[in-house]
Amino acid sequence: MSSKWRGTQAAKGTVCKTVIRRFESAPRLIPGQFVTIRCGTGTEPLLRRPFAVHRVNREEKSFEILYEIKGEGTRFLSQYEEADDLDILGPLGNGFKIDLNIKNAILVAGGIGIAPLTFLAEELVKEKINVTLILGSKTKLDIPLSAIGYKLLICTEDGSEGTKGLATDLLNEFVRAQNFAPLQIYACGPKAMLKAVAQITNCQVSLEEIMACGVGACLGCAVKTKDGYKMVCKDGPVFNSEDIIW
Amino acid sequence: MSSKWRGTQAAKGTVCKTVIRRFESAPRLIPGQFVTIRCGTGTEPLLRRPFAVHRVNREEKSFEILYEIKGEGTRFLSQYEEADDLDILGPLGNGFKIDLNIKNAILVAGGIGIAPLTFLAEELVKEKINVTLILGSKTKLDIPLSAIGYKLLICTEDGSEGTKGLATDLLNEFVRAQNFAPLQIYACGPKAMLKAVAQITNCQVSLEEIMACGVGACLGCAVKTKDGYKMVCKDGPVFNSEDIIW
Amino acid sequence: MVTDLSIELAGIKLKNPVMAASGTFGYGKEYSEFCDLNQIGAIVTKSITLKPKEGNPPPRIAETPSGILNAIGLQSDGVEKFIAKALPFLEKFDVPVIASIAGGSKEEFAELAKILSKSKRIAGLELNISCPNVKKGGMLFGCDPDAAAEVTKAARKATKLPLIVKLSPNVTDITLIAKAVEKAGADALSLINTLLGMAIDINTKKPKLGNITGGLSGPAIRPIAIRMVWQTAQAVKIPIVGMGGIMTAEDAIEFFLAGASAVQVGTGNFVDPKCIIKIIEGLYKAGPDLLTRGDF
Amino acid sequence: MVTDLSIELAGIKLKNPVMAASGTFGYGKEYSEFCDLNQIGAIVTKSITLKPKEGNPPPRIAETPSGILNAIGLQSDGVEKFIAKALPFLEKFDVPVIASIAGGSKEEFAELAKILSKSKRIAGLELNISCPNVKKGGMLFGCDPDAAAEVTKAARKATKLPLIVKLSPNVTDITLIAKAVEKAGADALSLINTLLGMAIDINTKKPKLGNITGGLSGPAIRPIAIRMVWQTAQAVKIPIVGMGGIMTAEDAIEFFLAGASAVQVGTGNFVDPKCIIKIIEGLYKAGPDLLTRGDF
Ligand SMILES: Cc1cc2nc3c(=O)[nH]c(=O)nc-3n(C[C@H](O)[C@H](O)[C@H](O)COP(=O)(O)OP(=O)(O)OC[C@H]3O[C@@H](n4cnc5c(N)ncnc54)[C@H](O)[C@@H]3O)c2cc1C
Ligand SMILES: Cc1cc2nc3c(=O)[nH]c(=O)nc-3n(C[C@H](O)[C@H](O)[C@H](O)COP(=O)(O)OP(=O)(O)OC[C@H]3O[C@@H](n4cnc5c(N)ncnc54)[C@H](O)[C@@H]3O)c2cc1C
Ligand SMILES: Cc1cc2nc3c(=O)[nH]c(=O)nc-3n(C[C@H](O)[C@H](O)[C@H](O)COP(=O)(O)O)c2cc1C
Ligand SMILES: Cc1cc2nc3c(=O)[nH]c(=O)nc-3n(C[C@H](O)[C@H](O)[C@H](O)COP(=O)(O)O)c2cc1C
Ligand code: FES
Ligand code: FES
Repeated sequence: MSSKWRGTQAAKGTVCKTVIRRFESAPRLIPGQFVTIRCGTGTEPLLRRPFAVHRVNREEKSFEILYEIKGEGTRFLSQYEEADDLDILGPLGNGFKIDLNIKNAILVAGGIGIAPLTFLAEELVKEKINVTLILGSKTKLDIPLSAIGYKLLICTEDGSEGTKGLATDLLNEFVRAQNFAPLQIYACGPKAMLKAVAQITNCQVSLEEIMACGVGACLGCAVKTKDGYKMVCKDGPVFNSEDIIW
Repeated sequence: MSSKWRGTQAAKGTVCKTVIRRFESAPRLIPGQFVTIRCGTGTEPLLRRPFAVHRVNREEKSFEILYEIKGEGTRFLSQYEEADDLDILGPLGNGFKIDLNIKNAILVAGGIGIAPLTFLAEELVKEKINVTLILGSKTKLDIPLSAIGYKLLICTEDGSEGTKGLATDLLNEFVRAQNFAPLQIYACGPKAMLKAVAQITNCQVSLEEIMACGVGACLGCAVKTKDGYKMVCKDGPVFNSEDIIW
Repeated sequence: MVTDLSIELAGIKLKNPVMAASGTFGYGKEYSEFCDLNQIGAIVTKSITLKPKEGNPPPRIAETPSGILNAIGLQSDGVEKFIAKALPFLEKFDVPVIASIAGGSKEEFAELAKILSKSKRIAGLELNISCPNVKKGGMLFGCDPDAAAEVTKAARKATKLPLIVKLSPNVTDITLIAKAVEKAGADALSLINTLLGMAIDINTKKPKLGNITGGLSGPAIRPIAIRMVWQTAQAVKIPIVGMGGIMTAEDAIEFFLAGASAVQVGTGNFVDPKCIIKIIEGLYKAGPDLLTRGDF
Repeated sequence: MVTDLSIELAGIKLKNPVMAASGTFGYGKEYSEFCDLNQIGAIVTKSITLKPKEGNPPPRIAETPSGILNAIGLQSDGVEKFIAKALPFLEKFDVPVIASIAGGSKEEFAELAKILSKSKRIAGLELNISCPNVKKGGMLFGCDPDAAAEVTKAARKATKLPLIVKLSPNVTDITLIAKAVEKAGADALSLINTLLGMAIDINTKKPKLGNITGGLSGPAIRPIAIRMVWQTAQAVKIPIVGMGGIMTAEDAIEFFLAGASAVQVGTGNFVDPKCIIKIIEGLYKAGPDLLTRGDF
C-alpha cells in the first residue's frame, strides 16, 4: 500500500484530517498523547511538528490527526489523505488520566483543541462514563465530527453555530448544575481559554509549546509550574490545572 | 488552464521534459538563450535555476525545457509535465549567432548539453543549413529525441548506444572530411568536452556557471576570457571558444 | 491607499524606506527591465573602487541552506568608468542613488568620496568597510573600532554628502564599531554585510568558491542581522538601515521593530526580481505603525 | 564493511568520530529509546552547572530559515543531582560520556572539574565557555582570549581528565581564542557553539524568545562553522571537534575536509532521532579517506 494524496491544496485556516497507516505503535496510543511528524525531507521546515492523536484504529494499526493549516508544515501534511511513509515519532507525552470511579466527565475544547478530546471522549464512553464535550470557537468551524455515545455542545462567539457565547459560559452552567457531584474535567485549546477554565474549576489541561526535540532532551518546551519548569513534551502535555503558574 | 502533474517522482539522473505554457515572451526566444525558474516558494532551494530553451512553440506561446534531475530544484520541476503557474524569468542571455552564408553546421552535445542544440538545429534547418548533431555521452541516455530535417549521430564511451567513442572523435573525422570547407560549429556540454572541442576547432560554446541573479547584476557567474572576466548570464551563455581562457 | 511611507534618512529623501542593497542590484540598469526603479526607496550601487578591479576567480557563488555564499571580490570598472558609463543611465529615473565605495586605504576612501561628490546624481555615500572577500582593506576596517573611525573621518572630510557606514557582522561586539563610527561623523549605519563562511564540495574535496571563503547572505542570516540591528539601535542615535535575509514585507517589518529606520534587500532580488516592489506594496498595506521600533 | 573508524581524541577512545552535541541529547536517556547509544562515538551531556539553575522563561525555541533559535539558559539540576540521578543510567552503555560543564566563574569551572573527576563514568570534560543564553559568565569567557585561557587553566589544574574547550563563534577572530586556550592546556577544541540571534513576532510585536535573544543553530550556520573549523585547524595543533548544522554524512565529511578530527550533531537530533546513527552508517560507507583534512 502507498500513501493517498488529496490532490488539492488546502488554504490557511482550513481544518484537515490525515490518516496515518501502518504505524506499529498505534495500539499503544492513549488519549492526550501526541506524535511528531517530519514535514518534508529538506531543511525547510526544519523541526518536526507535534500533533495530538485524534482517533485510533487499533486493529488496523492506524490513527488520525486533525489539524488546522497554519504554515508550511501543516500545508505539507494536508497533501496526504492517508499516509504510510511519513517519518513519525511517538507515542509521546503522558496522556490524560482517567478515574474509573467518577462517572461524569466534561471535556472543553477550544477550536482545533478538539483534536485529542474526541479520542478521550471515545475512551471514556468505553469505560461507561457519561461524557459531555463542549466545543467553543470564534465562529462556525468546518470540522467533521461524529459524537457517538456522548453529548456534543457547540457554541460560537458570533453565534454562527450552536449557542452564542463562550465555552466557559457553558462549562459554568454545567458545573453549577452538577451541584458538587464528582466530575472529571478536561480541557484543550488556546492558553487564554485554558486559563479561564482553570479559574472555574480544577481540571486536566493539555498544553502546547514550541517544541524542538519532543522527547525531553532539549528543555525547550518549558512551562512554569509550582514545582519549577516542566517540559510539555515529557512531563505533559497534560497537566493538572492547579499546578500551572498561568 | 492549469498545470499538469506528472504524478510520479523521478529519480536522480533521470532526464525530464517540462512544457512551459502561457509564457508571453515565448515568441522572442532564440536558440542558446535560457530562462531561470523559481523552484518552490520557500527558502529551500533559494536561488532560481537556469535552463536552456529546448524547443519553442511560438503560436502557442509555450516552450520546453529538458533537464537532468540533480537536486531539489530539478526534482521540484519534474513534478510538472506541463506548467503555467511557475515563476519564470526570461529570455535571458545572448543566444547562438547564425551565419546564413555558411551552409553546413555541426553541433556537438555532451549529455544533457543537447537541450539547447535541438532548438538550434531546428532553426538552422529552417534557414536551409545542413545540420549534423553529434551527441556524446558516457553511456546510453534515455532522452526522447526526434531529429527532423537533420542528421543525428550518437556515440557513447561504453558503446552501449551508437558508435563507441567520444563526440570529439566523430567531430575530428567530420572536420577532416570537410577539408576546410566553411563550417559553423556549436557545442554545449561539460566543460572538459567544450575544451576538447575548442582545441580541435574554433566554435561557439554555451557555458554554464552557478548563477545568483541571472541578469548581470551580481557578477557571480564570471568566466575568464582574453578580455577579462565576462558574465555567463549576460555576456553569454554563448561565447566564441577562442575568447575563453580554458 | 494613501499611506505615506516617505522618510528622510541622513538628509536623503526617500519615497519609502526600502532600498536595493549594494552588489545585488548592479548599477540599477540590470533590473530596470523587471522592476520599476522609480518605485524603489533608493538604489545602493555595487561597491565602486578607485581603480578597475578584476575580482575573484570563479566559482563565485555557492548555495547553502537558506542562504548563499559569494566571493565576487569587488569586481569593479573603477570610479571614472562608473561616472562615465553607469551613472548616465540612472538620469532617467527619479530614485536616489547611493554610491557604495570601497577603498584599500583611508586615502582611497577619501579620494572616492571627493570624486563622487562632484556628481549631482549621487544622493549619498555608503562606505563599505565590511567586504569579507578582498585581502586588502575590506572587512579589516570594519572589524576594528579605530580603523573604522579613521576611514569614516577621512571620508567625512572629503565630502558633504550624507555618509552611511556599512558594518561587518564578523565582530565580537558590533556596538563598539557603531559607536566609533558615529563619533567619527557617520550620518547613518547600514548593517549587516555578509558573514564570513565557507563550503566544501565533498566530491572534488575542494572549496566550492574560487576564493575558498565567501560572504554568507540570505534568510539564513536574518536572526543574526535582527539581533545586531536591535543591539546597535540601543547604542547609537543615528538611524540604522537594516538588512540580511529580507524576502518579504513581514521580514522587513521585523527589522523596523528591531529598530531600523530603513531596510535594504540583497539576495532577495536574485530570488525574485520584483522582490523590492512586492515588499513596498506589502508595507503600504501594513501601514506605518508597524514600521516603528518595538517596545522591548 | 570492516572499515575501522575508531579514533583517539585527546586520549579518549571513540568507536567512531560522531558524538551527540551538548544540550541536544539530554543526558542520553531521552534518546535511548530511539537510537542505540552503544553505536555513538560519544555523548556530550547537557551543560552541567554547580548549583541547580532554573533556566530562561518560555518561549525558549523559535524556528528560523533552516535553523532554530534557542534560549534554554542552562537549565540544570546541578552537578550533585547529575551524578546521583543521570549518570547511573549511562552505566548500562558502552559509550564514552563527556561531561559539559558551565561555571559562572573560573573557580566554579575548577570545582565542577574536580567533582566530576571522581566519577569513573566520565571520559572527559567539555568546557562550555560559549553559551550565549546566560548573563553571568557564558559567552563572555569565550569572547576574550585572556578570560578563556584563565578558565582553561583553572580547569586544567583541577582535573586529569581530557579537556575539550568549546568555543564561541561570536568573535572577530576565533583563532586568537583557540590559540590562547591551546596554550592554557586544552587537549582539544570543539566549535562552534550557537551564534547570537533574535527573531520578532510581527503580530505581537514582541521577541519570539522569552530571553529576547537566543543561540542560532542548524544547517543555516554550517557555512560559518566550516569556515571557523578551517581557520582554526590551521592555527592550532590540538584536534578539533567540528559542529554546526550537521544533518547527514555528507555534512559531516565537509567538516572532516575542513580539518575536524571528530564531529558533533546537535539540532539534527531534533529533526531525526536516528540522525547520528545514519551519519555513522554513511561514514562507514564513505570510508576513512573522506575523513581527513582536504588539501587547500
Ligand atoms: C503537544 C502538541 C499537540 C498539538 N496538536 C495539534 C493538533 O492536534 N492539531 C493542530 O492543528 N495543531 C496541533 N498542535 C499545534 C501544531 O503543532 C502547530 O500548529 C504546527 O506545528 C504548525 O506548523 P506549521 O509549519 O504549519 O506552521 P508554522 O509556520 O510553523 O507556525 C504557524 C504558527 O503556529 C505556531 N506553532 C508552531 N509550532 C508550534 C508548536 N509546536 N506548538 C504550538 N504552536 C506552534 C507558530 O508559533 C506560528 O504562530 C499541537 C502542538 C503541540 C505542542
Ligand atoms: C545557462 C544555463 C543553462 C542550463 N541549461 C540546462 C538545461 O537545459 N538542462 C539541464 O539539465 N541543466 C541545465 N543547466 C544546469 C542546471 O541549471 C542545474 O542542473 C540545476 O540548476 C541544478 O539544480 P538542482 O536544484 O536540481 O540541483 P543542485 O542540488 O542545486 O545542484 C546539483 C549539482 O548541479 C550543480 N549546479 C547547480 N546550479 C548550477 C548552475 N546554475 N549551473 C551549473 N551547475 C549547477 C551543482 O553545483 C551541483 O553539483 C543550465 C545551467 C546554466 C547556467
Ligand atoms: C553577490 C553579492 C554581492 C555583494 N556585493 C556587495 C558589495 O559590493 N558591497 C557591499 O557593501 N555589500 C555587498 N554585498 C552584501 C549585501 O549588500 C548585503 O549586505 C548582504 O548580502 C546581506 O543582505 P541580504 O541577505 O539581503 O543579501 C553583496 C552581497 C551579495 C550576495
Ligand atoms: C536546544 C539547544 C541547547 C543547547 N545547549 C547547549 C549546552 O547546554 N551546552 C553547550 O555547550 N552547547 C549547547 N548547545 C549548542 C550545541 O551543542 C551546538 O554547539 C550548536 O547547536 C551547533 O550545532 P548544531 O547546529 O548541530 O545544533 C545547545 C544547542 C541547542 C539547539
Ligand atoms: S521539546 Fe525538547 S524538551 Fe520538550
Ligand atoms: S548570475 Fe548574476 S551576473 Fe550572472
